[in-house]
Amino acid sequence: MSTVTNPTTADLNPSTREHELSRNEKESLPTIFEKDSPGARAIMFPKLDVPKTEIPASIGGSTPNWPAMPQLSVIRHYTHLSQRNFSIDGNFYPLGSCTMKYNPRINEFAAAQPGLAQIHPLQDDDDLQGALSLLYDTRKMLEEIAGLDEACLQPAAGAHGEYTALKTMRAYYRDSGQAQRSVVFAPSNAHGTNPASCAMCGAGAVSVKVTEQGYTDMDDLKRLIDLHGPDQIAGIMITNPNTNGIFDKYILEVSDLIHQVGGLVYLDGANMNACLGKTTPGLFGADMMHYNVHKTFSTPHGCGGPGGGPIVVRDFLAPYLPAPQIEKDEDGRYFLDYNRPKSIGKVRSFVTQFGIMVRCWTYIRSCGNTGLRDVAEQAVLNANYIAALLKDRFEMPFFDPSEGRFAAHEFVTVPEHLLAKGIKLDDIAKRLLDYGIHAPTMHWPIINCLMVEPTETEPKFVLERFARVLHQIADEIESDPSIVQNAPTSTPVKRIDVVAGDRKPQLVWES
Amino acid sequence: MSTVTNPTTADLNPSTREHELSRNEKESLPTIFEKDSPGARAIMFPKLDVPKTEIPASIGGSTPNWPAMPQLSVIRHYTHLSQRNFSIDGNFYPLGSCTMKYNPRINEFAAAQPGLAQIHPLQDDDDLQGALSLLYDTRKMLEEIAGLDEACLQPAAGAHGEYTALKTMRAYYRDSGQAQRSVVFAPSNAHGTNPASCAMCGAGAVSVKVTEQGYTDMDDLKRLIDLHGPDQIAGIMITNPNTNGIFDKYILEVSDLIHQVGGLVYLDGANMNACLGKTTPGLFGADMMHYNVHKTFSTPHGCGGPGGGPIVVRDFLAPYLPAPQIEKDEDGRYFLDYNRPKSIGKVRSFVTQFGIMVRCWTYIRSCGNTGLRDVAEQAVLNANYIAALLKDRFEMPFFDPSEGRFAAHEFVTVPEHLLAKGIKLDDIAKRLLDYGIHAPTMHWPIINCLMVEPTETEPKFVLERFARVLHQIADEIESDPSIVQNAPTSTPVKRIDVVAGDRKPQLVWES
Amino acid sequence: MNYTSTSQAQQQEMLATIGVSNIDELFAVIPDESRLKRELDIPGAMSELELQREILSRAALNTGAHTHACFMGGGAYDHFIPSFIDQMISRGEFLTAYTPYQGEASQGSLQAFFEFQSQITRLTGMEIANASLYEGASAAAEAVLMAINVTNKTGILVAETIHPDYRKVIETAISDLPVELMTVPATDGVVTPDAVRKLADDRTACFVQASPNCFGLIEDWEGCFEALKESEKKGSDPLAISIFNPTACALLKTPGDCGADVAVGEGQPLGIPLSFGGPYLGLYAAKKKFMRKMPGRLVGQTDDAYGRRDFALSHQTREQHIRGAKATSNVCTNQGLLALRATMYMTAMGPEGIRDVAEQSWHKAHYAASEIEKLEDYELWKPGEFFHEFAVKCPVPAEKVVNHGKSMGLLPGVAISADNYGRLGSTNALMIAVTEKRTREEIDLLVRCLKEAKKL
Amino acid sequence: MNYTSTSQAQQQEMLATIGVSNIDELFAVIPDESRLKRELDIPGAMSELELQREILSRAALNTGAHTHACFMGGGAYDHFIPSFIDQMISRGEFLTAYTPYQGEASQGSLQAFFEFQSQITRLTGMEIANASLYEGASAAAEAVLMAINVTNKTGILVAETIHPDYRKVIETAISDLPVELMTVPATDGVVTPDAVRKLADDRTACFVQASPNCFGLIEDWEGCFEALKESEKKGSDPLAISIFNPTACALLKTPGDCGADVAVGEGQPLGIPLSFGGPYLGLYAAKKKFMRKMPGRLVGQTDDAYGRRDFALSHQTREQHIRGAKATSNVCTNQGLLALRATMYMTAMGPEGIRDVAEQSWHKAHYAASEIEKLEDYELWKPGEFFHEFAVKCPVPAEKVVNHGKSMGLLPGVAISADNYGRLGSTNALMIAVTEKRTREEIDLLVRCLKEAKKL
Ligand SMILES: Cc1ncc(COP(=O)(O)O)c(C=O)c1O
Ligand SMILES: Cc1ncc(COP(=O)(O)O)c(C=O)c1O
Repeated sequence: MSTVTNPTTADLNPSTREHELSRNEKESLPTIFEKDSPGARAIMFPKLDVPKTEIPASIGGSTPNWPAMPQLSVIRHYTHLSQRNFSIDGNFYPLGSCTMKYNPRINEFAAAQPGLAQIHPLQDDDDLQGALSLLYDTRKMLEEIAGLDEACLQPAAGAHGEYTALKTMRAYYRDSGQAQRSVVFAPSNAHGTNPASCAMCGAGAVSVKVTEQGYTDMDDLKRLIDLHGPDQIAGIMITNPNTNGIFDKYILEVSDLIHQVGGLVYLDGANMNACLGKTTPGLFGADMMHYNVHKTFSTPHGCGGPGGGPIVVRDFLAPYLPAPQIEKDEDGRYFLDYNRPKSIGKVRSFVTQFGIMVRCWTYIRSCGNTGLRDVAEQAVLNANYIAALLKDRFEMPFFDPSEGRFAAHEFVTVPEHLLAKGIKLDDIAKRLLDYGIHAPTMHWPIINCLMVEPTETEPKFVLERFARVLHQIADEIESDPSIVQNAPTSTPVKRIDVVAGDRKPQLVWES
Repeated sequence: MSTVTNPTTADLNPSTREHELSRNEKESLPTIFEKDSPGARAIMFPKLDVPKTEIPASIGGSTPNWPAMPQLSVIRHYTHLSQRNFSIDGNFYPLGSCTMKYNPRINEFAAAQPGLAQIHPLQDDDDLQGALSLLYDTRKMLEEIAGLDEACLQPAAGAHGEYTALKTMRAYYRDSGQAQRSVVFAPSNAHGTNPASCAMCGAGAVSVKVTEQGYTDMDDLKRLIDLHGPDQIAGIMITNPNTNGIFDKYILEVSDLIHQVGGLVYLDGANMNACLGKTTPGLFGADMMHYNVHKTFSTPHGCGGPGGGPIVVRDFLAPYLPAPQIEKDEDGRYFLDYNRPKSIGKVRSFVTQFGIMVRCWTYIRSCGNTGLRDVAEQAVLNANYIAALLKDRFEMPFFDPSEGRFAAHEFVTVPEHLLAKGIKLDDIAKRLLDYGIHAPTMHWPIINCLMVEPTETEPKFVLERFARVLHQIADEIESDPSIVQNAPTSTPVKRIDVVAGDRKPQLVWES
Repeated sequence: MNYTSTSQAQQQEMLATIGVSNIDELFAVIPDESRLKRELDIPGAMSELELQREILSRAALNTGAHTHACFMGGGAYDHFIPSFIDQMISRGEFLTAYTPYQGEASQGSLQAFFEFQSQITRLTGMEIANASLYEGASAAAEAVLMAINVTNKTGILVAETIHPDYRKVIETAISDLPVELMTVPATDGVVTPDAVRKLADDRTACFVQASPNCFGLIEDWEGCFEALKESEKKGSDPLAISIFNPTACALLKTPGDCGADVAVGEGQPLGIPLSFGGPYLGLYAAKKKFMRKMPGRLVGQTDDAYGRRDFALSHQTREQHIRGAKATSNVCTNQGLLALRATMYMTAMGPEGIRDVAEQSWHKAHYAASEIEKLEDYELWKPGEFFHEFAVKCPVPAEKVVNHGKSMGLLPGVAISADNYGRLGSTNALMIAVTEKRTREEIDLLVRCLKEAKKL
Repeated sequence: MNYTSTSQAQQQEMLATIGVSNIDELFAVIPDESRLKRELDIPGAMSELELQREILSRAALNTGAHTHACFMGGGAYDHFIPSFIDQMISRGEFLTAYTPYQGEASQGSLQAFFEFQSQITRLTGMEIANASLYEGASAAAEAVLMAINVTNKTGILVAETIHPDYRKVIETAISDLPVELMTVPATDGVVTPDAVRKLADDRTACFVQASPNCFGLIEDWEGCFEALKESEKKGSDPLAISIFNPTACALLKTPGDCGADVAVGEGQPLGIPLSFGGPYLGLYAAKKKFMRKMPGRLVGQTDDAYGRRDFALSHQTREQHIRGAKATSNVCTNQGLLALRATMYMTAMGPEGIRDVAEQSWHKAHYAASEIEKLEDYELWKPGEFFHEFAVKCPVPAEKVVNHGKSMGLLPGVAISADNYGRLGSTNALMIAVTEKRTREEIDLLVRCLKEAKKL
């Protein structure tokens, strides 16, 4: 509080000023709890136009407490906060596995239309034919792109999709007298959500080795099937292209093997951007999958969400999907079908992340059939191009054009040669921030790796600049490691002490 | 061009990187002419669905030429540009005479409604009753706030209002057999638009002295009336409170004198923020006036415009106003009245800056009658408060509470004591930028002055911080003038060489 | 329009650098039989002009709160949203940023989430809160899973009166786990402490109770949670899980006031558009002792290399990307932008503003209820206090009232029949929600609608 | 809600610091008889909730291009606007910044205006352009004033076929000046070089000609400007002032191609909503030699203290705040945000995109015209080439067609009667504009509308 109303020296030093921050401000920004304007109101309400009804003391509570602010201060606060973020709109954001592609503004236009943003989830189907038609179209298009039979739009994100699909899988097994099938394989480079989702579904996640070349280790998979017993196998969760940034050469062998023992193949669709129109999960053996529409279909990441995690399954699994399903009758009328007696139930209230599905529809219809294929091609070309520009200096275990081993839409590098100079991977990442480039994904799927995914929407010159910057950082490391060790220097705060934060956790404001 | 596709060292230096700029970037940002992505398209069109008609060679021309960009690059370009601006949303902006108050977002909501933003100016009145009702309300409220009889919403900004009013004035004189009246007085501290508007109307602007205390010099005015001859006097353009930041004590004497010789009093309403609900131009003798709705009524300045300059006049001048007028008939139907035979004609196409008037309506209705008065009171209180906090160190010719001489909604300071240290006024202004505060108005109405207008929407702590910062800058000047002489240091560019720009003008991109 | 921009000539240059002659070589690893050898069976590309047109025409097929005065609730409420939020949230720096893993490049979102967490704790009277989950019902399921994990017990007590969707989501969540769900029955539409006492025993992991409940009624959290805690004597230490409405928290006793261990809720009332049910905002607050067991992201205050305050993701070791199968939850992508909306809403409204919303909703709902009670043949279905939503027993099927309302420019409420409320429903029951947005005129029109519907 | 936030206690502190006891002391200087001693007779304050409601209900009373297929033009055209523009323009850093006098704090707007100026010169084929004037007609008036100033001559030649509003605005502008306006008469709807030749003499200051003109017809700028320049022989050096449509410039000969000295126009087609006629965008481009005589702000490229490129306002000595009565114009506040919209539009569309808009508008307008010509009793009113707007002579009063169209979901065009077109109008004349937004289906509906209207 005192920082707000009393002059302090910090307040008067241009480099630590408190209230009015230019966009070059590198200091802490006061929280809302430090900005009290007593009695201020940013929003007022009309006078009550009905008689009052007393609130019984037995149920009444007190008013919560945080500082009031005038509307101008509210606007400034969030304007200043926004200025302290990297974003796709401001920066190249080559986060592997996150598909940080351009988020088209027509998507936002669509979702904001009053006829879509102001409809209540419990209105009658007949009053929402426009909304339902968009969902139905989306469902059908997602089925087609998957090469599978029936989509469910309920899951709110990829992990939620995994969870929903595993629940569906288990319901199917229960219903078909195979309830004992509870072992789910996942390659050792699987995303953390895969085993975590298994755990939530009471399924044991068993890790399968990955070969040096980055593919599923078939021998290990066979060994594990034998170990657990074929009739215990529920299935495998596999990402393809996988998180090593390559199409799994053995994907058909894997799915055949799992199918042979009666298991199901689940495709983690995080990397569908490399598949669009070139292949479908259905064509490489998947029985179920999720999409991350916030990756593949351009819906914005919004500082962490919302996403959308629709799943698509083969016919025989469809009866177990959550209700309701979006259907269309013979007269072309759209309706929500709650009549799914074998359904696992629900995984959320209402129908879906509607606003996200509207954006997804808009994007898919914008690209169109061949446009989607071109997305995949350009995404893959862009990744390989950067890899080619860097490979002389940044070791890439899974990329070797001379042997015909190419990247999919992303690639992994483990810059051992640079790390040997005594720097940490973090140093490279933080130094990239100084060049206005967001760090790639780090330490996953391999310790000390950078996973780089440029996406298809970045122009060639951005890819080239990124490669040049990484070369320059390599130069810096070779000439004077302290440059990268002290990075970042141009962000609003210096290197953050995450460990300290975890030691003395302060998760809410304490004045 | 080369900066884009070819690596350059500048490109690789974090402090001069070219394409991907973090918000801390302090270097030049490439122009659109330097960002070519050959063949790229940010927007595509549907296939033509009608037969083609050949374009005759005699009239056909070539396609204009500038680089194409993908949508992502377009978004990044304008995002980066925006990050290089100060704004009310990000900064305290105490520009005297500009009334940089908070621009409420409900105003933007209003103007953006399709039912207001997508109506054509030539539609029939009956199809636009909502739009016309807003304009009619606005007209009536502006008349009431002026204490005058009839408003005209046509002028697009304050200067345009002056021009329209002077045209109206001259038409009135012509019509009443006094066409010879062409001398218009304006105090020497008048805004530049006043004499410039006179010139456009073929009226001679004659400057009237201002007293040491900042008021109109009555003796000089009398002298000038005699000099030019009472029957030559068209009127006076006066700003009240005036640009010295004070209510003109002699305003009634001035208007009486002008009226006595048959002239008209024009009120430059730039400073109406200090009058709202406390006084009206009608009450202090004005016959005509303009508003700057982008000042008084909170419509955004938008990097320089658009504004709105509606004028209000006394009854006997109304017949000469531009057509059309917005009227309401007995049945409550709104209509545009073009039937004004004595009208000066038109000063623009169509009716008005409609979107701006919608915002103006929204603001006035938001404040309400007493709320507007409170605006004036708080604006005046805020200005006097800052003046009081600074007066010991910053000379203020027109502010002396001990003698009952207060500021209106703004005040003027001439920091002679600091300038005597060898610094320039500019140095103080530029140093303020380093503290995230926009510079006040400079060198007007007096050479070497700062004119400070905080507006009513700034919370008290912002006013206090501003005063503290100015004291700190005074300290800096006294201890080490080079600090302010080298300012600004925290803006995207260093001190700009304006003179050089004028010497070798480059007004368009040359590649 | 797929937003790529690389020309064919550029592609050729790139291919040459890689050392291949065409793009398909890069896809060579895909087995032939896995290649899609036809075009996708979806329509061709559309221009933005066509998309705008198509979207507007689909949107025009829907009625909703933009065309009708909305008295529908049932978990989604038509509250006032300040105009600035849409504009602020569409700033690219918020809209298009990723999860704030790189703290130095994400101080904006981190600080906003920290403030969000702090506001949610103050609103609910709890000690800590996470930075969002998907939506209310799945947040409730997460709370139950945490309770199982924390207590190692198997008995899941659920008040009969939680919203049927929440119940379904909880049922699905525990369907593969070795636990048992038991319904705590309601009397007159609410659960009594005695009913809880009867079922809580040494196997009890938690008790879940919503207030307002699925009839809009205010439940006795305090009494019920106390009754629950008595089972400690029986050797269990069950968690009291409250499902709250954030607006109600500004007026009524909070979960914290009533001794809740975990408080979950749907954050939609905090400035989030109805949008046909999503994206919404799962709120999750708890006592501090559950910090390391909680699902979802947590932002903490920390320092940078110069010792200056900043913010960073905290306790990531709970999360799936570090802990895999042992994580407290599988959640990864959350509802960040909606949490931002909510914190903007809470900051702009201020506590007094949220209180205004709650009070006006209360008074208007009670005015509506009292006017409806005056109508012949209409009555409040359940006795007991309610907040801003109540069930009416109509003399005709509720559907009839709803349909009549539509013709009058109203969405009169949610018909809670067996279809959506199962055993709890009734063909003639209509749930009516009244927020601060409804005017007396609209309420009076609703009353007329009910009166007329009877005679149809 | 007036957006102030100072509490009474704070006010008291502030008053004490100033040394007064109440706010009215600060207003003491206002003479008693000048004080307003009553409340303003305007309604009381409204909350944002009420304002939203009221605005929506007023907006709902209007039909327009959002409800009807718009074939109206006459100076304002219903073109496609990319969705991102509204979102980008609402960023506070653009919306709430002032005129960029403080260059160091305004590089964003300065660079954008510089790019705008550069694009406008490339679009029009001119050498320099300013950073905006109020709108098209007043820009034309400014051009005439500059011509008077530059040439010191008194003869203002104006083509009969410029839009009547432009003519009125020019008339008003010169009404108090010692100059004379002469109309250059049209033949078949366009002005011929001969007609110009006849009137241009040693007193001629300028000649103003619009293409497309007020009938949508393309004028012979080239021939007419050449004819004008022949008056040089007679001892004058008059300015050729062209009024252009920016969309047409991407397809047809530009003012620069045709030898214009000054080119002015309405920038609304460049991404600016119809908005009942404003705020729009005055475009002003000229030959370089008029740099020091031009009205309006100019942004130039310059350097900072480190020699790095930046942008600053240039040639401010032309402007009123420096030069007062001797300024080139009185303009101060301009249409900055609209110039930003226009440059965003031009950048996003790219030259090819603007060309697409122009071509599609051309083809669709010509398709419409040819279908209408096939109708019995309808004909094009004027011969000659047109761009995207044309006048039709109807067998019935044009009002009748317009009214019939409304019932079909159309705004069929602008009826150009004596009311708005004076001598140039005709009761049966309808101006129809067809932009790229109109579909063949809509055009065919328009044709049906005309056909049916005849029989009503
Ligand atoms: C491979 C993979 N699987 C699953 C997920 C989880 O998806 P979500 O974050 O949408 O829950 C991710 C997200 O990063 C991922 O990369
Ligand atoms: C006193 C005064 N008069 C006139 C004007 C001109 O108004 P506008 O910029 O709206 O044309 C201004 C603007 O700054 C002003 O301060």
